[in-house]
Amino acid sequence: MTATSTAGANASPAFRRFSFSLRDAGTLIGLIVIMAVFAALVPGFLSERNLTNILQQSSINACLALGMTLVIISGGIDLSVGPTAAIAAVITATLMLGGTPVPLAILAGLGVGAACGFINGLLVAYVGLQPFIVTLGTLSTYRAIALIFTGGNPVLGIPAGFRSLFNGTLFGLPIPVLIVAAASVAAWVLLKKTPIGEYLMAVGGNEEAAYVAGVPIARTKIIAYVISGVLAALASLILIGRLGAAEPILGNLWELDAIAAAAIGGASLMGGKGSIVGTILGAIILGAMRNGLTLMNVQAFYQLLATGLIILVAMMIDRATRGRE
Amino acid sequence: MTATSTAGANASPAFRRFSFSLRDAGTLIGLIVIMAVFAALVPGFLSERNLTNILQQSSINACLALGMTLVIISGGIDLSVGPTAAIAAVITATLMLGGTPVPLAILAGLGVGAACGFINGLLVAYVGLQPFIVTLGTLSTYRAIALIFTGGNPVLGIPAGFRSLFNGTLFGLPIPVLIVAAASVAAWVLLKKTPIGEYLMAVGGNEEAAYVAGVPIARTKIIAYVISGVLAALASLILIGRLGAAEPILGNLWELDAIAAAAIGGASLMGGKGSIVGTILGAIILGAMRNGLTLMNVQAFYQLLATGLIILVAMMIDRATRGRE
Amino acid sequence: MVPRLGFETISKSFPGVNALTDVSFKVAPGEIHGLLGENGAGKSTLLRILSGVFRPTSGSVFVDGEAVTFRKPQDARVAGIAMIHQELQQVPHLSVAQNMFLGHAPTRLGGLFVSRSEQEKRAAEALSMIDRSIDVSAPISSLKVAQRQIVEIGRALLDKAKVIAMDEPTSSLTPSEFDRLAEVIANLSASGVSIIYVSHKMDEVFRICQRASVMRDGKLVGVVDMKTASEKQVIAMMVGRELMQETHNSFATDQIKLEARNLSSSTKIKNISFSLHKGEVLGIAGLVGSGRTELLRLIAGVDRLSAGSITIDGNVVSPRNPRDAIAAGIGLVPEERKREGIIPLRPVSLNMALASLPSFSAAGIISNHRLRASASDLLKRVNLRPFQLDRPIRLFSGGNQQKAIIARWLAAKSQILLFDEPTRGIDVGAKSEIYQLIETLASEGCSIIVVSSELPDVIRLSDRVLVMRDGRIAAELTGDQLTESTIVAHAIPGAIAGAKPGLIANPA
Amino acid sequence: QQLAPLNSDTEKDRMDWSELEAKLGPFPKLPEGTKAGAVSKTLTNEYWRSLGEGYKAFGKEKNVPVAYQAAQSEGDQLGQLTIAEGMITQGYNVLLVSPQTDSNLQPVIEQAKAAKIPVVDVNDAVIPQAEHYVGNVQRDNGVRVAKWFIANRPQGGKVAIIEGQAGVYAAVQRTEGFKSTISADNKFKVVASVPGNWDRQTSYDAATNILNQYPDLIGFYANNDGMALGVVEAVKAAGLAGKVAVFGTDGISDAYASIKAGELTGTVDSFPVLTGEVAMETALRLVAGQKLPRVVATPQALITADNLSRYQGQGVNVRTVLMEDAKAGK
Ligand SMILES: Nc1ncnc2c1ncn2[C@@H]1O[C@H](COP(=O)(O)OP(=O)(O)OP(=O)(O)O)[C@@H](O)[C@H]1O
Ligand SMILES: Nc1ncnc2c1ncn2[C@@H]1O[C@H](COP(=O)(O)OP(=O)(O)OP(=O)(O)O)[C@@H](O)[C@H]1O
Ligand SMILES: [Mg+2]
Ligand SMILES: [Mg+2]
Repeated sequence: MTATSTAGANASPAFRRFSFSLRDAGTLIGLIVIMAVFAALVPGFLSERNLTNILQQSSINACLALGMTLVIISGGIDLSVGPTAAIAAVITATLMLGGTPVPLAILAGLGVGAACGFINGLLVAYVGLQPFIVTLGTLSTYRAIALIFTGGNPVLGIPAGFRSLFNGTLFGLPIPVLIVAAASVAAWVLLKKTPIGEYLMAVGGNEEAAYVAGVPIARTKIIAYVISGVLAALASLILIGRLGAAEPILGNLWELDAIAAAAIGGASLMGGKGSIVGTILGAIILGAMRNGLTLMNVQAFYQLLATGLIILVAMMIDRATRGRE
Repeated sequence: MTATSTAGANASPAFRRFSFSLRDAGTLIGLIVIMAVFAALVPGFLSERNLTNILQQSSINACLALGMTLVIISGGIDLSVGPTAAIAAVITATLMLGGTPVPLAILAGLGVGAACGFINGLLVAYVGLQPFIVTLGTLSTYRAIALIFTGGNPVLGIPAGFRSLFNGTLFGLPIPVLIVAAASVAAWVLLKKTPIGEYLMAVGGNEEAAYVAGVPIARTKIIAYVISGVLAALASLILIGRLGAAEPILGNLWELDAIAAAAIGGASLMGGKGSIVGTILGAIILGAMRNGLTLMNVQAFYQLLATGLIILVAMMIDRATRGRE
Repeated sequence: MVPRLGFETISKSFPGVNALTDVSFKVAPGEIHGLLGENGAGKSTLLRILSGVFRPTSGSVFVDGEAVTFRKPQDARVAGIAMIHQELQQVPHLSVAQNMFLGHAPTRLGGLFVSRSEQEKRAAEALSMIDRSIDVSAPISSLKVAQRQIVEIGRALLDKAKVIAMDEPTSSLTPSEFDRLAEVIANLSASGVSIIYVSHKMDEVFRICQRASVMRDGKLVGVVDMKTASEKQVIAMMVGRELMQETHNSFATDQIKLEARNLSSSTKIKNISFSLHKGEVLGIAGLVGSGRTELLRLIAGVDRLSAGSITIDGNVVSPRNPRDAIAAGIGLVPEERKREGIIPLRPVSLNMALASLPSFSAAGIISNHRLRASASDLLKRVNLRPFQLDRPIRLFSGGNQQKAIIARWLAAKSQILLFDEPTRGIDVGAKSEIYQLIETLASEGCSIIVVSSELPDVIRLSDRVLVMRDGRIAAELTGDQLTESTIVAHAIPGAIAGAKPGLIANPA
Repeated sequence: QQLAPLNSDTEKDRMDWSELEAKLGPFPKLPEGTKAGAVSKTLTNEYWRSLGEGYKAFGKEKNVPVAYQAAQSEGDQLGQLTIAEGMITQGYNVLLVSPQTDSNLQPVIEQAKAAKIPVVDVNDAVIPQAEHYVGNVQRDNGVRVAKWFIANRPQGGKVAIIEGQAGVYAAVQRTEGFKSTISADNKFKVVASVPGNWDRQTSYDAATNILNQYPDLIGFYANNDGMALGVVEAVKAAGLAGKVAVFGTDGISDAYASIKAGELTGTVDSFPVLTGEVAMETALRLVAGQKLPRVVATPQALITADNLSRYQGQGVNVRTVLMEDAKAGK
């Protein structure tokens, strides 16, 4: 071994441990650029109120994107988050209307999310179907279940106790933002500090290697989908807290935003790679963009154009900041 | 050389050439099962007229799914087929209304599809972005372009000459079915009999090895997306011929059906694997199911449920017939 | 004494192949047991059964006299069996330490969290037996192949296993690294650990193993005692015939085929110039990391030149991508077969034809007839086994995959062939076949560059050898100068001339 | 204090658009610098663009700037919420919203209340907590078509429904209105009621299948015009043009064109431009401090070839015509 490579080897751990990953820095730059552009174009874009607003508006997508990131890292994808959220929402709401105490109803809702995720996980891990197709199938199936359960009608009259739980502010920040922040920290710890995090990276990065190393492949995949389901349910609780009603058609197209956030944040749909910090930044990029475009009163068609272009540009900036791999 | 292995070598090409692949046989079984179930439940399901109908109704999805299969084999995915179709449709229709001769307008429409695919291909192959994200971005971008181009209005008054081109029957079969059959044969030949087909398999199967072996990676990927774009445009022409109007919102969610057809037919979203015959059977499975459910007058929620379940069941049957790989 | 390990009539069949038929043998505690056989003989399959990756079709495995059934790799590990797999089994975005402890990381707080510090400490400890320079917290993807293979060895040492199965652990290692490993193995053996050692490098097996089982075509041919057996005898058992003792034949002409001038890359290669004659076999030797692979990749257009030019038959070609190089008649047999060589799901015939498909096509349509004729011809020429042209290449053993890749360049009629470690993981039989092939190609007028870490082979095969050091050519050796000791002397900065490779301490 | 959940079709506290002037007096003077914000479902459907034209036209007349935005696609619930929240932040004096679903804009109602900005829910989805709603009676839509069948096809027969997106309020109400009215007459039988998902192609395929199965079908009712136009093509392709009556909903210009061409039998026009004008008038009257009933009902009419010229064409003033209709109690 030459001297150079030894020096390199010594330098790297310190660098790696105490710094932001390079990839996340790229995402951050993307966010800063977008914020700067809007700040220049829209007066009041950087006001504290609007910034809080952006966080609040990004919180639901961020919540979903966290779970999506874990699933993507495990080499899968979860298209069924929206309908999972819908089932959890209508069941939680129905229970509360039926008199179930709020904490129990919340638990039940999260449990439903977990169950939906579990089914996805089973089909992927044990039956061995492709994740895209499994969740494409459950995308329709779960939506149908939510619709059948409610007869297509929204469940109205969510109790005030529940709503205030998700609607207030704490330390000057909206509670949903804090909940999602807490979920992000938990996801980060899970990914970076626990065996399961390593398993997720391993299963997505090289399933065969993970198998011969004795990683419980099936269990790991299932955990990813269950977490995604639970976080989808959590997102739906935040939403019905805000809306005061649970609709069976809630969560339409959520999967695309969540995938976009994870991808902008550096997750590779090939598996084995992804970042919690990056995903959160990705969700905020998308949120800031929508907020800014609205404040600029951009017409819907052009907003759609901007959304498409921003995804492409964000990925190109990303590409440029990290170089070809 | 042992006697056994030599015998094997001699036996196998014949086997390969004259038989259906095992995987396609699995898909065929799936189709037969579904047909049998509906035949038992719906009188007249197997009437010649209804069968023609099923083919006709599957033709658009099949057309898209052909291109999708090639893209998936190359290791990519094309979420932007719907909006690509929409742009091609509104431009073709506008040109025809403006007096452009029908053949020229058709060429222009297909050219627009090719251009959309080319942009996707460039971003994937040269800029090196993830296909899912590229086409998620162009999904919005192209849709926005179609909407801005038309101001959101459908283009009406497609000339009768054009419509009869796509609306008639030939040899007792609807022309769209024949067009798509021709496209399928072309795609099959491309995939099985030409260097490009092998390049698609190689690029999707192991990009780095393909590169070292001198396969033109970028060109191969671009070709896949261009074909997908052209076939999306072709599908849109069939559709506007049938409906007599070109809407900028045409093709919503087409990508999901096309992906489902390809996956049911055995394409792996990991790349390197897929079958034209399987894809066509997959599209017919989905078409037969929609047709059967409508004939049974199944309520909307339950149709949704059935759609989801059928995708899952088809994939499970498929899994069972070919075993774990 | 109860044997540590016993195989009883183990059979394993895959669709279309019987990989193992009734294999039985025993390994004593502390024994170092070699497992020998040609490519595809079934060695890896047997070890994969032992480590719980596969289940045997019939037969049983005994550990300490008791029959065991491993349903998954975890079961085997629990039973005290560790395995070094033939292919690197690593997860790119995890660190070295995480990879080594994959599946059983040390934890704290009741198994909730990975104890990173302990993980890294123990990983470093295990690795320090062989190579101290590896940073255990670096991502595994930043390591070179040789280092990654050392990590695999280190992983097997973590477990305090009763049995360690090593499937070609040294395929990417240098002789000095093998020395370290031999020492480690001897210590393990002394403490009662049984080792099963698979290698195609006969000298290694003879040096460390006490006994060896020899396999051919999935069957056990016999168990030999290394102290009494001769290399020739063992090879004859493996191959089923005697190998000819080859001598060097030169077919080099005066005609310069390829001329490299001042080649530099942005990373390692600095200002390399040399020429290659028609019909010549040019060897390139050097330590791992000296830039040999990179040089070949530059010539083959896989990486870009940052300066310099390549001339073929007097015309400047300087390829910008592999296609340019292929068009100019250059073909590269890459170092990492699995990653850079094969398209796993495609039939072996099409893998072979991949670089020359247009030549099998008329009007854009591939002629199946022509392709099969050529595939049958060329794959027979490289002696593919089993000879099934439509079988996906991933189902072939490594050596046979390599043969198909070589056939790829025969099909492309390449005039300049670059071999990067062409015999890595390849058995003696196939190895001599490949060397024979290289000579034949040279005699037919091909110009050949061979990069190999196996010095005796480089010497026997080459008309001339370039020795690389730190991205430069340190020496050009011909004729009498071509000895292991001179090569090593030039390859290692400051090494004593005349020292034997095995005795040179690792410079790190 | 919580309002009772709104049901726009049955709410008692209501007024017909035609009575606005009569009951509330001439249009009042607005505070200086009044500006109005409007958020609609999508601009991909002509209906919502026409509604916006109505907003803008009335705004222009009263010198009120109007910002009109829409979500990026139909069904984009959170995107629409973001837009509406942005409008509150930006200090519009009144908000007109056409929500994607019954509840996705609920927070806007609450935030607007806190900011003392009146909100008018315009058509289609009904926010239960909305204090003001302007729109037509969705159920009535289906009822009108059913009544046409009962009046014009006295011998009865088989009919089919092409529904909008599953679970959407307007689709459910329209379907229900048609189904219950026509089923009350037992000469008619609804043989199929299947989803068309607001999509022309889906509707075309569904109609083809239904016609295949029931070649003796006498009519289709589709929940919107886009779907109805798809059905028309299916009917033509099946060679049943003229034999099968096809009705749509909304009254988009293509539907009018098709009726003129003798293809589409009819559509229930809900006059989006006029609805927009009425909604804006309602909104601005609220800004001026007037008190209005909770629901202001807007007109609709079944348009067929027979009465088309009355509602569209050279020199027709729809407002006047509809005012006459209202007086006549149609
Ligand atoms: N998963 C599999 N499916 C089908 N066939 C397989 C599989 N794995 C191995 N084989 C076949 O089993 C036979 C034995 O292969 P194995 O890898 O055990 O050989 P080996 O002795 O390790 O060879 P090498 O020296 O090249 O590593 C070969 O013919 C190979 O093609
Ligand atoms: N694509 C690359 N980018 C950056 N560095 C590289 C690249 N390829 C090789 N290197 C570095 O260049 C040096 C030479 O490596 P190379 O693989 O060419 O050595 P080698 O002599 O062929 O050794 P080996 O026997 O392992 O193949 C190494 O330090 C390696 O890390
Ligand atoms: Mg092996
Ligand atoms: Mg090398």
